[in-house]
Amino acid sequence: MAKEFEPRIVGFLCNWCSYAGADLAGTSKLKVPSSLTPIRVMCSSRVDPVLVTTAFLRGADGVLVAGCHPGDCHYDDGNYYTRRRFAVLKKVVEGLGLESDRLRLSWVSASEGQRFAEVVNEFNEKIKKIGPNPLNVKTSL
Amino acid sequence: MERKIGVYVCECGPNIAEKVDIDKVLNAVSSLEGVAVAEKYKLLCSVDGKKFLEDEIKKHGLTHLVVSACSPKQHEQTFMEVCENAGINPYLFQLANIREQCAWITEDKDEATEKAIRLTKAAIRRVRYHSSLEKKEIECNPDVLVIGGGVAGIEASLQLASSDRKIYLVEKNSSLGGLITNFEKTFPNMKPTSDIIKQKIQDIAENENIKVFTDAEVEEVIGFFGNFEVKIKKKTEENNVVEFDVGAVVLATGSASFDPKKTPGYGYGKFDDVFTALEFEKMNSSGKISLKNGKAPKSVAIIHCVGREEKGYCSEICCMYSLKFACYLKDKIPGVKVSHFYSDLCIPGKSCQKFYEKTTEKNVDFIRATDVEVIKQGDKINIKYKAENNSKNSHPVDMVILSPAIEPTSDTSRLAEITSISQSDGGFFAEEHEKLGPVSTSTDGVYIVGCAQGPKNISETIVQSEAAAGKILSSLVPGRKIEPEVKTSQISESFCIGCKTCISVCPYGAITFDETKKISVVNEVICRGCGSCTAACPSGAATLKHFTFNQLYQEIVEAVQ
Amino acid sequence: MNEKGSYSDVLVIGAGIAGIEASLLLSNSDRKVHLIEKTSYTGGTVIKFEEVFSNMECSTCMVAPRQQELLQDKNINLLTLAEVEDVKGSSGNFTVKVHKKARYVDMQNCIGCDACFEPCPVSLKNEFEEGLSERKAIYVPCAGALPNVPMIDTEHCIRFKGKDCKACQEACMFEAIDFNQKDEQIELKVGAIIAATGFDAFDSKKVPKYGYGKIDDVYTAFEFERLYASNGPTEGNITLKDGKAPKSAAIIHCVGRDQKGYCSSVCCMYSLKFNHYLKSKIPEIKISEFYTDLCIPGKSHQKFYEKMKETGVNLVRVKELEVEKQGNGMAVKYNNGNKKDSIQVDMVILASSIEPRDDTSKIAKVLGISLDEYGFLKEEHPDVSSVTTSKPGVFIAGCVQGPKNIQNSVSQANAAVGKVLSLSK
Amino acid sequence: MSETSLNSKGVVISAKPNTKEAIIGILEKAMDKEVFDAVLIPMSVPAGDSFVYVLIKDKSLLKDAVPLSPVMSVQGAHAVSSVTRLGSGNMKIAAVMRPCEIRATVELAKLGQTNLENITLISLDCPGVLPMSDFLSDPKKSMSMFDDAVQKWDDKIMRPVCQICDKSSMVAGDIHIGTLGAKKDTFFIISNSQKGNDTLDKLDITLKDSIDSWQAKVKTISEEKQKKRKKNLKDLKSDIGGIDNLLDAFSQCINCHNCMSVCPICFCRLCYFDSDKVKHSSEEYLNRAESKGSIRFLPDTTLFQTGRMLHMSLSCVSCGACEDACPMSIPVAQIFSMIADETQDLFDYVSGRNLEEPLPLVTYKEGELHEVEDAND
Repeated sequence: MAKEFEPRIVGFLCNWCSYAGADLAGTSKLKVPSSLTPIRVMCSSRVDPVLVTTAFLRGADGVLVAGCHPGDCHYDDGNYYTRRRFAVLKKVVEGLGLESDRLRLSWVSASEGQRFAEVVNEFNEKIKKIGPNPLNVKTSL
Repeated sequence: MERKIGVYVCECGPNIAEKVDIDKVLNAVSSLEGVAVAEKYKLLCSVDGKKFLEDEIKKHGLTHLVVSACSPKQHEQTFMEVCENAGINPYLFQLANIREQCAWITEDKDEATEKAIRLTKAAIRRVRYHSSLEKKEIECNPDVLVIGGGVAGIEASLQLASSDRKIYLVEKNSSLGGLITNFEKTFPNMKPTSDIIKQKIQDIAENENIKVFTDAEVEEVIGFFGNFEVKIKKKTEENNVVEFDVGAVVLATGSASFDPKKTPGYGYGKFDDVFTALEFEKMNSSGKISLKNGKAPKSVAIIHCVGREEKGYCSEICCMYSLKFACYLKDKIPGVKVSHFYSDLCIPGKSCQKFYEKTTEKNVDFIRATDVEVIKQGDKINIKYKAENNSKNSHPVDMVILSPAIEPTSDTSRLAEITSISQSDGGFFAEEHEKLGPVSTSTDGVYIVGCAQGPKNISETIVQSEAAAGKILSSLVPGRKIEPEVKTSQISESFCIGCKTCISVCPYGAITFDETKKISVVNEVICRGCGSCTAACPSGAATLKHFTFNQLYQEIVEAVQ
Repeated sequence: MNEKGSYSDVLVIGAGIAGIEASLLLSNSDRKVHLIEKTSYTGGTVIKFEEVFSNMECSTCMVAPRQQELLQDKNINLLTLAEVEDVKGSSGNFTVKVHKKARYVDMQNCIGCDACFEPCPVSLKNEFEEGLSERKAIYVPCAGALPNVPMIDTEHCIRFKGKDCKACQEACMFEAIDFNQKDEQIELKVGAIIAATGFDAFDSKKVPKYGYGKIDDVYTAFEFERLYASNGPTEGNITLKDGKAPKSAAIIHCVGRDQKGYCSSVCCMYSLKFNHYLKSKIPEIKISEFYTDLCIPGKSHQKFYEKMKETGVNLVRVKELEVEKQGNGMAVKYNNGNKKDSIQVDMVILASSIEPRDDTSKIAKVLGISLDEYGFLKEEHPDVSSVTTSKPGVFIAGCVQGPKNIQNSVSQANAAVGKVLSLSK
Repeated sequence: MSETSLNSKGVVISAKPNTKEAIIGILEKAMDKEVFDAVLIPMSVPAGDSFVYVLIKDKSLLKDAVPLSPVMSVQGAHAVSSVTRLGSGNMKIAAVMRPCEIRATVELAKLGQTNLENITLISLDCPGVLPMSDFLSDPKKSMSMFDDAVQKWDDKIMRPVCQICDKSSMVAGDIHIGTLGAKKDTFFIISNSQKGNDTLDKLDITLKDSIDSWQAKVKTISEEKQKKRKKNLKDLKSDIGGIDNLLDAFSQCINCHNCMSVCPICFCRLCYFDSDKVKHSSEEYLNRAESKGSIRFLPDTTLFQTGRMLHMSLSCVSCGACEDACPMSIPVAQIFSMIADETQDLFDYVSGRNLEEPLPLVTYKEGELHEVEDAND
C-alpha cells in the first residue's frame, strides 16, 4: 500500500508573536504535525511575496505566513503591510487558476500555543485533502 | 577561504534524545558540503557544553557553527557568545530549533527524526550564506533640547542638566512657568502652586548648564538619536536664528483648553459672568472673585466636561480642578452657594476621593445633569438641565464657571512634523508604545512629556519628565558611544531606483532620500531590522542583514526537498 | 564603590512590569541591578492578562520579549523567591540583607522540560490560575513562565513532610533537583533602591452582597482574566462551573471602592475590556455593566468605551446592588435611584479595587519609609514627584504607590531610574 | 473611488482642415506664446515604417508630428520618464499621448520616476493601435487601414488588448482632446486640472461648451468594451488558467525579458529577476533536476512572470507594450490585464487614475481584507 501523502509546509513565523507561540506549543507539549518547517523572520512584513511564490513554485504543498495580531506588531504596523502584500499574492495565484488555498495568512500571538497547534493541524489536514502540489513534478517551470 | 562547518546536536538529556534518533541526524548531515564535523553532546548549554563547543571550534578550525538544540529565544545568545569566545564571528552561526518545534511537538520518533534532519540541513544550507556582521559604534552628543518652559520642561531640564550635559530650554512665551503659574493652589492638597514652581524657575536661572531661550521657537530639527542639528528662531531680536547640536529632544509643550465658544449652549462670550476655568483661576489668583459688576457672586455653577463630546475623550483633571474651584469659592466668599453640574465624576487615584468628600462637607451641591444649557434671565443666569430622573429643571446663579476639555496646543502638528513623530488620539503627540513606551516616540531620541502627550495632572506630568530624563540619562551617556542594531536593512546604491516605496513603509523613518543621487539611504542607527522595506522593494535593492533572500531561500529549499 | 564613595549598583524590588522596565533601563546605562522577586517567576500581574486595554494588545507578546531580555542581561542579577529583610545605611551606601528561599531546582542545570511534574504525587490548586486548575508540589505557575524553571513548594511536598519521596528527582535527567539546597542570606551593597512590589485585588468576600464565594459563577476580575487566557486553565474558553458557555453576564464595577475610599482608576476600563473578552468568544452573549460613575480618563480610553457601546452592552448606573442565587443563574437586584429592578444572568464578574499587598507595610518598615493612609507606600510630595520618598535614595514605582494603569506604572519606573541616575551626575 | 477634477465644461474646436492639423495648430500657438517650450509627441521615423517620440523644440517641426500614431513602438511614459527622471528642469513641456501612456506616466510619478512639475499631459481619445507585427508587414497599407478604422472608430484591426480597453478615453492628464461625440469637423478640448485650466487660459480658450455628448459617447463605448473585456478575459482565463494551461502558455517563453524592458512600469535599474537573488549555484540546479528528473533552461520563467505580476500588476495600465514585444507571441498583455483587474479591484484602485491616490502597497487600512487572514476572532 502506498505511503500516505505527507505534505511539505513552509511556515514563515514572526519572531515576536508567532514563533513565540510555536515555542509555547512546544513547552506545552502539544501535538503539531511535523510537516511544517518553521522559518523564523523578525517580522511577518519581511516575508517577500516572491519568497512565498518561490516556495510555492518549488513545490511546497502549503505556505503559512504567521505574524502578530493586527495592532500588536512589534514594529508598530508591519503586519498591515504583510496583509496587503499577501492579498495581492493570493489574488495573482488565484487569478492564474492556481491553488491559492495552499497559501495561508494567520495571526498567532505569543500566548496562543494552543492556537498555533490548531492552525497547523487545520492547515495540514486541508493540504492533505487538496493533495500534493502538482507544480512539484512540473519540470518546465 | 574554505568553509568548515561544525554541526552539533544537543541531546538536551532525554528531551531531544528520546524523541530524535540523533545518530541518524548526524549521518544525514555529516557528508553535506562544507560540513567538517558533526557531533552530539549531552547538554550544550551547560558550562561543560559551552567549553566543549569552544574547544571543538578551535580544534577543527571551524569557520561556521550550526547547533541543533532548543529555541533561539532560549540559547541563541549563549551560543553566539561561544562563537565570540572561540574567535569566530557570532553571525556565522545558526541554531536549529529541534526541541520546542520538533521533539516536543512530535509523537512519532521517525517523524521527529525526519524533521530534525530537515531543520538541521536547513540550518546548514543557511549558514553557508551567512556573512560576518560587526557591531558599530557611533559618537553621540549628550546635550538635550527641551521644548516648552512649563513645569514639564523645567523638571526635565533640572533632572538632566549636569557639568557634562548642556540643556537648551526653548520657551515660546516671554517667561518660564507655563500654565500653572496662573493657579493659586493645586489639588488635592491645596498647596500653593508657587511652592512647586517658583524655586524651580530660580534653580533654572542659576544653573549654568541650562541655556534658556524665551520668546523663541524651534524651526528645524534634523538628524537622529545622538546627533540632531537644531535651528531656533528668537522672535524679539535681530539676526535671530540660533543653531546648535543635541543628542536628544524633549517635547514639553503642554496643552491648550477647548474653546467654549464652540458650544454656544453654555453662553460663553454671550453673557457676562460666564468664565472659563483659566479665567477663573486668574481671577482667583488676582485676589478677588467678583462678577463683572464688582460684587461677589452669591451663587456659582461649575459645569464639568465642556467640550468632552466634541473632543471624544475625558480630560482626567477637570473634575478635580472643579472641586478645587469650589474650595476657592467657599474659602473666600462666606455663604456662597456652589453647584457642580456633571455627568460622571472622574476622580481616579488614591488621593482624589478624599478631596471630593472634603468638598462635599462644605455643602457643595453635586447635580448629575445632561443637556445643560446656560441662558440669561433678567440679571440672573439660569442653568437649564435634565436631571437623573429625566425631569427638566432649572437653577439660577450669579456666576458660571466652565471646565473645558484639555486639547493639544496649536503648534503640535508643526512640531510633530519638525521632529517627524506622529500625532495620536485627540491630536496629542503619539507615544512609541501605549504602555511600554509612554514618553518615547517613533523617532529615537525624541521624547514627549506632560500634557503634550495627553491630559494629565501635575504630578503625572512631573513623573513623565523624570521618565524622559531616565531614558536619556541611561542611553545618552557622555563619552559613551551608541551601539545600534546590527541586523539592519541596507540599500544597494547601484540597484536602488528611487521609487521611495521603502520610505513609506518604514515605521521608524530610518530611510531617507538622497536627492542628488536620487536613491534611498538607510540610517542604520535608526533602523530596527523589521525588513518591511526589503519585502517592499521591487528592485531588490533593499536587503535585511542576516535575513537575506538567499538565506531564507536556503531554508525554503530544504523545507520542500 | 566609586570615587564619590558611593555604590553604583541598584536594588530593584519586584519583577513585575515596573521592576522589569526599571531594571532594563538601569542596565542599559551599565548599572548593575539586583532584582529581588518574591515569587518564582517574573512578569508580575500583567502576565496574567491575555489582552490589555485600550488597544487590546496581547499582553504576553508585549512582556515576554522584555522578560527574555531581562534573563539574558549580564548586568541584572535576578533573585527569585527572595525578599528584602533589612536595609541599613543611606543614599549611595545601603547595605541590604536578602533572604533567598531555596527553589530546590538548580537554575543552571534545569532546562525546563517539565519531566519532573508528572510523577509528583501531590496535587493542589494553582494559585497563579486563581485556583481554577491544579498544579503539583513541584511546578511552574503557567506554561511559558520565565524563568522556565520549576520550584518545590515545601509546604505541600510530601518529602518535606518527612516522606521519602524522590519522584521528581528520579524523573530529572539533569541532576537539577537538589533537596539539599538551603535558603540563603545574601548581603548586597547598593547606592539606590527602587520598590516596585505591585498590588493586590480587594477581597470580594468582604462584600457579601455580591455573593462571591457563596454562589457559583460569581468570578473575580483575576479569575475571569485566567478564564479568558489562552494559556490558562480553559485555554481561553469562557465557561461556567457546569462547563456550559454563559448566555448572559453582569460586570459589576467599583467592588470595594466604598471600603477602600478611593477610585482604583483602572476598573472601568478593564470592565469594558471584559465586555470585549466575552463578545469576542461568545458573540450572542447579553452583557450588563453596573457602575456608578464611569471613570475612563485619558486621550485613548473613551474611544474604546464607544467601541464597546456599539457591541450592545447594557450600561446601568446603580446606587445599590446585590446578587442572589436564582434558578440556574443569579439575579442582579439593583436600584438606579429612580426604581428598583432585577435581571437574571448566568455569570457575574466583580471588578475589584486595587489595594496594597499585605507585605507592603513590611517593605515600608524595612526601607524606613512610611505608608499613606491607605497602606500604599507614601511618596515624598503628592503634588510633585510621586516616585521619591521621605528617604533619600529610596524610590517607588507602580501600583505599590497607588492604583494606576500599565502606562503610568512604566512612566514611574522610568522616572525612578531618572532619579537614580541623576543622583550621581 | 476618488474624485477626478474633471471640468464639467469644455470647449468645441473646429477641426479645420482636419483634427490632426487643428491640434498641431494649437500646439504651435502654445509654443508661440511660450506656454510650452517644447512638445513631446510621436513622429514617424524617416523610413516611414515606424513611430517614435520626439521632443520638439523647433516648432516648425511640429507639422510632421502624428498625435495619434498607428502603433505603440515606444510607450510614452518611458519617454516622459527619461526626460524628467532626474528633475523637471525649467522647460515647460507638453506631452501628447494616449490615455494608457498618461496613466503609466502618473504611476511612474507616484514611483518617483517622472517629475510632472513642468509637464502638461495631453491625452486623446484612443481607438487603439495596430499589432506591431501586422503594421511592420505592410506599413503603408496598415496606415490607411488605421486611418480608416479611426474614422469608423472600429477596433477590429487593433491589438486584442486594445479591443478590450475600457479606459481608452480616460482622462488622467491635464488636458484631453475628445473626438468622440463631437459634431462633424469639430472636437472637444477638456481640462482635468488646474494646470490644464491655466494652460487653456493662456491660450485664450475659455471652457464654455457642454461636453455631455462626448461623455455620453465615451460612456457607451467603454460600457461596450467592458462587456467585451469581461467576456474575453473569462475566455482567456479558461484558456490559460490552471497549472497545465499556464505552463503551456509560458512554455514558449525564451526568457528574453523583452516584455519587461518595454514595460513602462518596470522601471527598476536591474530587474529583480535578473538579479543574483534568483540565480543559484549549479549544485542547487542539479539537485532540483535530481528531485524532478529534469529542469528546463533557462529556468524560472513562471516565477519571472508571476513575480512581475506581484511587482507591478497594481500599476499595470494594460497598454499592451509587452505583448507587442514578445517574439513568441505569448498573450502577455492580456494575461497581465486580467490579473491587474483583479489585484487593483482589491483596493478599488485604478492605475494612473489620479496622482493623489497612493499606491496600494505603501498604505493600509486597519480593518480591511479580513477575507485573506485568519485571526480566530
